Amino acid sequence: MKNIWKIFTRRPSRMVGVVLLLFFIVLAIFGPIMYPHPAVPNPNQIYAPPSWAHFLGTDYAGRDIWEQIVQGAQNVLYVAFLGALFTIIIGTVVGLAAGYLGPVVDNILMRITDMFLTIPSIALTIILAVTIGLSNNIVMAGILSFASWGGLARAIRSMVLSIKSRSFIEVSLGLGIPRWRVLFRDVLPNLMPYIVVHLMLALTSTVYGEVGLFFLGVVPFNAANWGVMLNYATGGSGAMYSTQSLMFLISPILAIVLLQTGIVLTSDAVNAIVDPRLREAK
Amino acid sequence: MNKLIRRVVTSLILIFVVATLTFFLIRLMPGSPYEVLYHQLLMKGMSQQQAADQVRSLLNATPNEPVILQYFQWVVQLFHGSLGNSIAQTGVPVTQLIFNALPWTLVTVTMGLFISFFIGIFLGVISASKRNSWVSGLIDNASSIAHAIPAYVTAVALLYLFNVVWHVFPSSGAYGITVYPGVNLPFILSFMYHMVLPVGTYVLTGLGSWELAMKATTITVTNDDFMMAARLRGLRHSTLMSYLGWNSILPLFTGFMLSLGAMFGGSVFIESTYSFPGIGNLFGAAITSRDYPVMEGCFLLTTTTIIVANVVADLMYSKLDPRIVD
Amino acid sequence: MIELKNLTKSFLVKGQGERRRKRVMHAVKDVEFQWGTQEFVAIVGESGCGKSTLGRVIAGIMPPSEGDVLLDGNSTLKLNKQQRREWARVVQLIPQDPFAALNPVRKISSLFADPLRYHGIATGSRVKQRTAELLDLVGLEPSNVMNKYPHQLSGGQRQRIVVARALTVNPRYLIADESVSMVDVSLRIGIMDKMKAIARERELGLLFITHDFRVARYIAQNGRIAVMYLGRIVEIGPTEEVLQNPQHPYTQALISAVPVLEGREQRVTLIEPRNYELTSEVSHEGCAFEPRCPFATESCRTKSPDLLEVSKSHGVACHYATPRRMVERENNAMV
Amino acid sequence: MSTVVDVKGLSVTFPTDEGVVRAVNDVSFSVREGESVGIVGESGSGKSTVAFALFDSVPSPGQISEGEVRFENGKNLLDMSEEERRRFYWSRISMVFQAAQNTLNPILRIQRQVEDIADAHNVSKKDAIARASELFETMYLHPKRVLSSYPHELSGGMKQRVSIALALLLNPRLVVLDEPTTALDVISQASVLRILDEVRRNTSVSFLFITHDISVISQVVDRVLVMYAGRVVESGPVRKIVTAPTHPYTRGLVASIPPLVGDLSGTKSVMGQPANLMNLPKGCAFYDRCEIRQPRCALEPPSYLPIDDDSAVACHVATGQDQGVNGP
Repeated sequence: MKNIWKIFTRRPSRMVGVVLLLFFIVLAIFGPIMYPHPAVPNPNQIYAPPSWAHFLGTDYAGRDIWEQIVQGAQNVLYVAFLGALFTIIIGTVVGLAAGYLGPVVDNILMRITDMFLTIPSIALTIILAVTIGLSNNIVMAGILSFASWGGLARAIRSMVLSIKSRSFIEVSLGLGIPRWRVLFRDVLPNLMPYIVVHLMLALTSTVYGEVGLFFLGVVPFNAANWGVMLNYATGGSGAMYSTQSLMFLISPILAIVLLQTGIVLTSDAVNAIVDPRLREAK
Repeated sequence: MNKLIRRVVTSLILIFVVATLTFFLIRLMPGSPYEVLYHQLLMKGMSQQQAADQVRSLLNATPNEPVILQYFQWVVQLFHGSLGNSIAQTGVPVTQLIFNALPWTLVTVTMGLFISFFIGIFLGVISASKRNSWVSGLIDNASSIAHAIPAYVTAVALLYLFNVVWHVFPSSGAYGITVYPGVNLPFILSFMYHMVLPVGTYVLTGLGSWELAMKATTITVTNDDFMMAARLRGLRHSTLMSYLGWNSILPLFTGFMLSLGAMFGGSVFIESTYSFPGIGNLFGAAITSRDYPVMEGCFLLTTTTIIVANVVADLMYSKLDPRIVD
Repeated sequence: MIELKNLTKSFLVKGQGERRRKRVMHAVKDVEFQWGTQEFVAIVGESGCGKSTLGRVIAGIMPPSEGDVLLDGNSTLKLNKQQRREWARVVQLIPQDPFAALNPVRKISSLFADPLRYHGIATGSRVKQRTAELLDLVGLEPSNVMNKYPHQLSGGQRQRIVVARALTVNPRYLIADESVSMVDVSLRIGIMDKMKAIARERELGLLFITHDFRVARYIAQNGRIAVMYLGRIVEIGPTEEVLQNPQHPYTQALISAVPVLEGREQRVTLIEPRNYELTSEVSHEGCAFEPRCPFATESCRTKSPDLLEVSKSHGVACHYATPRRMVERENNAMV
Repeated sequence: MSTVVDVKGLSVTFPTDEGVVRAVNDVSFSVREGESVGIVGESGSGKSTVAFALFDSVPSPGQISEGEVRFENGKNLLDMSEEERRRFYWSRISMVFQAAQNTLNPILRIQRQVEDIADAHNVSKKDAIARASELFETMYLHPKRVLSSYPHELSGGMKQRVSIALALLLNPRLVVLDEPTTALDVISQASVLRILDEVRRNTSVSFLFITHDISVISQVVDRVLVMYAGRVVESGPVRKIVTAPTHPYTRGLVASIPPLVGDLSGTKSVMGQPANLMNLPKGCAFYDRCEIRQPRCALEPPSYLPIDDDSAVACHVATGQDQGVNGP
């Protein structure tokens, strides 16, 4: 515990990251309670400046921007987290199988992984999103993870191969402990630090992809999302070219930038916490 | 040489597999391109027979035909170098659209790749040499954040600042309306002027991964025994730096694959935002209009580019690093 | 009793240079060997001679490519999964590197609890008690190490823990693969003494794989030494017999190469090999040692020598072993 | 005979979370021209740190806290300028490293690496290549082949011999050898030792040979320093150290080498665990492991005192500082 505190105090940026991330998590959890209904248009309040009533002002239809940001947070974080989780699960399972189940499985899985690594993931995600036609958040998370697990699978595989070459695996097998048990007791714990760090990285790319799909307008606007706001701000509403509507343009941008900053800085802290080199120095 | 042939053959197979998968992916999903056009034509008031004939003549394919037959036709076309015709711009061959768009993207992405690579490794070396100081922390965090911020956000922000607020750079297009494309100075200058914002976006979103990778390899190499040995051998500072530099940069070449993929993918967002007439823009437009043959073509081309670049990077790497004997 | 029948273990390796086809490399080739409980045997050879592979095949970690390992007279070729696991328990391998042999993310107590619990050797509070007994047996203070991670221990302590962990499953045979080479010289004897004492007390067979003739002699003074070269046993016999009267030129070269304590021991020069490096590829049909042997003749190039007895229980695989005499020997301790 | 290097009161400290660790503590010794000196000790004894201190290159975060390192020109290494030191390294003092296989730049041919050394020290490249070829030849290496090879194309034993040749390239006065044979096979080790022995007999170069295994160096050094827990505990001519060691630790080291012939019953281990530098006893650092310890040993550390012309030892019992008991 003392060490963890030290890791945070050594770099204040890490603290900033955790605070930012927590802020958005709180928004995502309590947002639906604060604003259970979609923001109401108000033709008398188009592009109103920030005020006590409208914290971040209003949009082209007179809807409260803050309310939309809060509602968007839930959708963005939920889908992004789910997508990152799927990515981690697929990548870990494929990597473990390839590294642990012998050369035949390894060869087949790595050919497939190579193919997924070669295909441009954003383009594949977009094509999938368009053809499947999004119906719900879980499908969206699945699409986001479908094209992005390759790197993790490759990394996990090479780590498994290197762990397998260390003799403690041989010793455990030699003691008559079954392979699957060795996998969970000896191999997986050594990978956990990397998997945790990669979860954070995967989170940034699923945020990227999810908001991007809405921004491009390739999926139906069936949810309050920062990408939808950004799409309207840069597109039809003409907010780009009007000084009045600056808040409508800046708010989603700021939300995305702050969320990604929060994730990146937190992952720096997580990295320092789980880094085996630091642990050995303890 | 043997290796080159093997790589090329496996790459061709890979391209073919990817193309096949996209073909089936798109055809098996509800709302196939032929049905879409077919229904569009019906909506325009054609009879069923008329619509079917129209689809056949435009897309060179028969709707409601078994997918497997469509696939064979498509393969035959592919080997004749045809990717079918666009639906949105009715009748225009996809290959023509792509070849019009490709040069713009190729130039901007390549420039973005190299500039981000050089800035990235420069920052990486600085961060590694000032390890554990606030400078290194700042560079690392800034790079990771720049990398994590989506390209469309960066693009919108740059466009707003440099076009809307400061009126420094143009908002759209690849060259001014007064110049003629070709090898002439006004065109080249105009192109470069229009290129600044897109390339700048590629650089900002791309350099983070190079910085982090370079920092990691530089630190590893600095701690390698041979660097310590080289110092004790009293080698000149410049020699030490070249030892450090080459040994740190070499492993980064393998990262070309992922980063090229990411850049070509990112071009959808960047070119759409800047209305830059490249592949990304074409792809984005094709998506909006559900122009499946164009989507397919862009996707196939992007994948092929990445595979080719990958082979080149691999060959270069095995030439540069003597440890790769294979 | 463990018997190796014509044991061969080969791997497919990538060729180098022009010929990039995969080729078969024999890590172990036609090894015949018997080893009983209570018997101490040292296997000596350079790195790459196949001695570690041999240990792994005997321990049931790798299947042989050809030949058979007989355990108490029963073939191990057609064992099912469960029986194979049982065999692995009977023969325990103690690896070389005590740093790599312990999972860095698990505490010592958890490392011991796993095999004890899984095989039902101890349950509940008995697990901790049994662990403490084993740690005590190898000369460690249980309370000192039980709740530590491997990286918090010294190399010598780790090596002792590796030995103790091998004993959790009550094996009848121990194979030690260079088990003291990564430990400081000053601590090696202590660990070897412990292993000898445990093996003697529990009537275990002890097979010690090493590159160091001093270690080999210390472990197997009243046992046997087998010298391996490129997968083959080239000389085998009672320890003192092999050391006093080495017949194979490779054995002679190895003994000559042992650094001596100037002033306490006399330098022993038997022969100098022609090459100082192990040339792992033998292209011809003849004796594997031929490229390095100063006595090699044409027949060494064409015909591989069999392991034949030169005297009772002393076997040598060399066409010229018997008639040739060593260069010079003065081997009296001077202390 | 002139002195090549003179080390006085050298201490190296490492700051850690739990306080400052003295990896090397008040070490003094000198090496004369043409002399070969061995430093023996177990891991953590500070022997390698001494080697790197001679180059003022103690691994970070360690630093030389006290003492001086003077070379033959009388100049303190620690006072030299950066550029002066650079020119000094390798031309006057060079090193063969423990993991020699990793000390060559993996992406350059050996020839280029020889040329880089020549360039750094203003030697003509042609001369350097000629000298390297000559050295390779004496080390049973094929000069042309080795020069045109990349490091990964050479075996471990060959790389070790290449790095010894590189250490001798500029005819330095002192070569520091840090466990140069530990990673080698027995036969390879024997050939490297013989080469080193030939070099020291045929040239006036001095060796400082660092190892944990006294049996390895007894044939190639004249004098031995035994280190324990950062201090020198005994020094003397190698023959004397091997046959009649004085300090109980040295005795233990020698006794832990099983003989190849004759009685094995005298072979025994030094008891206990290597000293923990984080937690040294108040008196003699060897107290916990010592078989002849006296009450006084627990209370004050012994001084390092000469016992005759060419030997010194740090032990209350051996130097008779403890009345009534003499070393057996």
